Amino acid sequence: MTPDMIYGAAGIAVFGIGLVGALCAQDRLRRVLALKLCSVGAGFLLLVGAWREPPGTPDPVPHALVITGIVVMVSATAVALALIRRLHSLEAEDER
Amino acid sequence: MTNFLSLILIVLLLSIFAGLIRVFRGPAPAERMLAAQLFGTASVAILLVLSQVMQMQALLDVALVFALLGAVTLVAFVVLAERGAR
Amino acid sequence: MLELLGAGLIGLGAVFFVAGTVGLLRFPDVFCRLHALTKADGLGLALIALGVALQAGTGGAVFRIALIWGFVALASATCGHLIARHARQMAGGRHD
Amino acid sequence: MSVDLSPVMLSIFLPLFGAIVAFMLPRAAGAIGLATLALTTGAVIALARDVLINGAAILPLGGWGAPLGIDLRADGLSVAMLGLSCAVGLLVSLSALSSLRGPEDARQRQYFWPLWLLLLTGMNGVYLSTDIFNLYVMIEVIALAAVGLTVLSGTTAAVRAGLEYMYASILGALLFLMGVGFIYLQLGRLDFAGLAEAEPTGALIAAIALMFVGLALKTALFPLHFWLPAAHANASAPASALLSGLVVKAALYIVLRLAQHMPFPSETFLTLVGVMGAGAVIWGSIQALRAERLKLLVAWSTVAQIGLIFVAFARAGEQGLSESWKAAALLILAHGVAKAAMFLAAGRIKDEIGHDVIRDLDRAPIRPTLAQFTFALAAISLIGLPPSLGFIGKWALMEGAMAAGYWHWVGVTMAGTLLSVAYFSRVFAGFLRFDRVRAPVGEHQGWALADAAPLTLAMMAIALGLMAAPLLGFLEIGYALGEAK
Amino acid sequence: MIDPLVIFDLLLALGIVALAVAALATRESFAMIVVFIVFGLVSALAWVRLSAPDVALAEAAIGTGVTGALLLKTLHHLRCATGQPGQNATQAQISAPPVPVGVTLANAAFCGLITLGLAVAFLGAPAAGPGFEGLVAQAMPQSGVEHPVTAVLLNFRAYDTLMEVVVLLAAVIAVWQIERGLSDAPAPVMGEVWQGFARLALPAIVVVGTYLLWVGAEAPGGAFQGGAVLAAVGLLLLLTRAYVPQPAHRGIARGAFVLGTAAFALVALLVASGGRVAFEYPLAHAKTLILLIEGMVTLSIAVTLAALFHGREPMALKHEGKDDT
Repeated sequence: MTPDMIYGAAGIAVFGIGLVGALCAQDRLRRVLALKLCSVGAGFLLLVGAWREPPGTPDPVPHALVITGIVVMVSATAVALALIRRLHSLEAEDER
Repeated sequence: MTNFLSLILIVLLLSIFAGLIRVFRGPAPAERMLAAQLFGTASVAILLVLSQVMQMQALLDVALVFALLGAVTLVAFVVLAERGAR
Repeated sequence: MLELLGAGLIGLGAVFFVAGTVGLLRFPDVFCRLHALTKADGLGLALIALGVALQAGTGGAVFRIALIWGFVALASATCGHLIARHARQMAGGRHD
Repeated sequence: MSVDLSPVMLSIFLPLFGAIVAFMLPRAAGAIGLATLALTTGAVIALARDVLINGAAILPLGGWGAPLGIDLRADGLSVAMLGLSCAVGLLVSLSALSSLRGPEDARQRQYFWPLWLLLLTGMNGVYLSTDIFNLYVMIEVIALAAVGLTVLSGTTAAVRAGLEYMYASILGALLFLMGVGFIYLQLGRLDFAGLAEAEPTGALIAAIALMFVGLALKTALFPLHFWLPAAHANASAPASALLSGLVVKAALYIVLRLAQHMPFPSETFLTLVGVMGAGAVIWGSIQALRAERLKLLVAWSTVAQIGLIFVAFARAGEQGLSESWKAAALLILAHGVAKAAMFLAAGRIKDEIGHDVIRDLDRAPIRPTLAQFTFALAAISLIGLPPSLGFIGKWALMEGAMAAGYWHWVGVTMAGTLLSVAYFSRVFAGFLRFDRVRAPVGEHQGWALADAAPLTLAMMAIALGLMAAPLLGFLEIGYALGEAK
Repeated sequence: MIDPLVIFDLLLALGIVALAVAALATRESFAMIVVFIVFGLVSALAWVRLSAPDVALAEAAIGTGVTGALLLKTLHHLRCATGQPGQNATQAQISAPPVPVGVTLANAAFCGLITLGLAVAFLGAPAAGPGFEGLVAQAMPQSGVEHPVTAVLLNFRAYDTLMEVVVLLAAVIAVWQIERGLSDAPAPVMGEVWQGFARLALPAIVVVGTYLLWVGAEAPGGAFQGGAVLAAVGLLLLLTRAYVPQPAHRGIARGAFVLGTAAFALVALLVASGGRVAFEYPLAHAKTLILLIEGMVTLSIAVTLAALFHGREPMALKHEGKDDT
């Protein structure tokens, strides 16, 4: 039972949960959140790959990749949320 | 010593999870914000203890950022919930 | 010796956290909960910070821990105030 | 001290700087955009010359070299794709200048250029990259810029389609990222050369499957095509041309590269790809036959044509892509040029007539002759009639499939061809049976200039077929990884 | 006896999975966002356990803080724009009609299968397999910085990082393009306690952000984390309406958005002389150049994240009789 095994399993589970949410969620906001969960799952996988024994001597490259992934994901989230807001306003206008 | 600190970590983590019940029950946003405040403080505490357990001074910086962001998030909660209620 | 004292403080701090959480769960209304929580976890964090500072020893670490504690104390007081005001407004809004 | 600007760098950085300047100076965005496109095309031509003379070019960024650093690599195929994005991009830009000219388009004009130049940055980056994580970042650049272009018109339908597109894009990218994670887990490196040495293990098969599904989502392979028709049909004409002609090709190109470096794991997987492709050909064609609007028909035909390209992958056989990658590459190039021409022509027809309902095309009082001619030329290439580039691509596909004894894939290709004849004839019928009401002369003003770009593109789609032999020769330069120097 | 730290890891992992489920299963949207933020915090803790403090910093600041604020703002918008006050007024509007349970189940089963396959693949992969650490250790002396993650981000794989900043630029351009002229609710009343706190806290946050940027050369921290912390200041100012973006500030904002990308790309191109290729910093100036790039990028990230939160481009709005100061 090393941290990499434990968190690797958790990461894959989180990815799967996010996948379910991304496919099934009806609420637009919830779908964005589900996608964010997927990205955290992928982050876990990379970080687990970087884990080395003894603890505290990880491979730094995946760390950099995950940081990049986080920034990319926040950009995508921001655009998706802007689309949701805009669509909501447009739909409200159309109803009037 | 490490074992003792690890037990403390477990206790703190459990107190976060217990606080989640309040998030689900609500009823008002104010309660959920309170719970969020608990999470912020407790995770700072966890990081402080972890910095001892893992012998990583850098975690203090992480704790500092958690503390700052906890405050910012709470302000966002309050302001956006307030305006939303009008 | 310092190490043991630090451990004791950390343990005491954890007890306060537990107390705060119990208060959050068990107290009847939002203001009681607010009161219990902000007091208890503020104190809990202070004790843990002190304990960790005693164990850490180096000047830089102690300084940073003090900074963290100071910020959290100020922020939690302010946020507690904001939340309380928010709760009051909401309560008032319902009666109007 | 002179700065050493290699054309490899320039073809990525020129559009990047162009985007920055166009964003800073919105009033001059059009001129900046066009100048950037011209300069980038120049850089690509210089690069093509380089590759023709010296073979594949490698640029180890930062001097580290793979696997620690990132290498850029330009071979025949990458340069052909760069050429596609620049040539189509230049002509679409020209047409955008005329179609986004009105005062009510000021806002669209202001944002079209930076987004489009960032899109070009992303695509050119994809074509030169040899690192799978870098590819992930690049497809995200493409995705954000492409979504921005999709919703440029700002209508409810466009924004709704854009949101679906965004969801699909993010999910596709995340599946790809997960695949990157598995590759790192197994191999500990992320460059193409590392992939080539790999033995197929469970983690690698998972990685291939994840990346394939993610890219299939991005390139809208049936049944993951749900977002494409609405997104491409509701965007404004230049945006549709870029999305359909270029953007989906970037993901296709990555599939091609991955298949080159790590062959599809098994015959079952291969058959699955082929079945999905065949499904796309049939379903896309049926939907195109039923579409009521011209742009929607064109969008559905994209779904069908993408499927055909995947059929080309499927007949590759297990020993990697051997020869069939050339068929796929030719089809990608042909579709890119022809589909951009077709979307621009459809946009022109819509502008002139005022609607794009296929049933009412023949009742229009105005006859945008040149746009209709362009549409027909593009259709010739898409159907695959000789001597167009589409014909050469389809011929290469069928020839290979027949030689390998894959008669079912030949059947799918033939069926797709016949169906495309059927759905395009619906449009031709609309073009031919117009009642002969002549419009006032004034309404035709400016059509010649606006039609020039799509017409040139359509002619390119035909003419490239005549130059197929040198093109094929060029594609092969440096294709095999080893001979790069 | 089992190491209590392993129990902590197990609990944390279980908690993460449970929080992921809870975030998707929670009905009330506000609670969903709170759960998501807790999920982010707890995963950052897990990443600390995986000896990735840099990533934990980035996840806490960007992945949780900024994303959470964005989600909250969007929820707020969805609730306000329909004009119906109250907490749950627009739940029906936000969500579409429910799909048949069968479809959901089929989807879930499908995802379950995929996840199972991934888990099998994960277990089959070599634990602590090959990696870059040897190469990184070899190249560190030539990188110009002491912290490996910063060396990877700003030197070995600087091209990725440049493109990541380009993604942010694309996002802010797209967001400005998508959202237009939506009017805002009136400014919140924050009170004196807040004013006192803000006077102290905002400069403190700026100092911490700058510190993170600076310390990145030798310890966890760096441009992205520093930028995100600075963005928090922007978020607070925007939230409390201490700063309201004006149309006249658009030029400066544009400049700030592109500053990081432009500086990074220019440096990358200009170092390519005298036999060096792009991104190959001369060793003597490597640290200076990296810090220069990081500084510019930090500024850009801070402003861009704040702008992503604000959303629309500040335009000269036609005031429709609303108090919008």
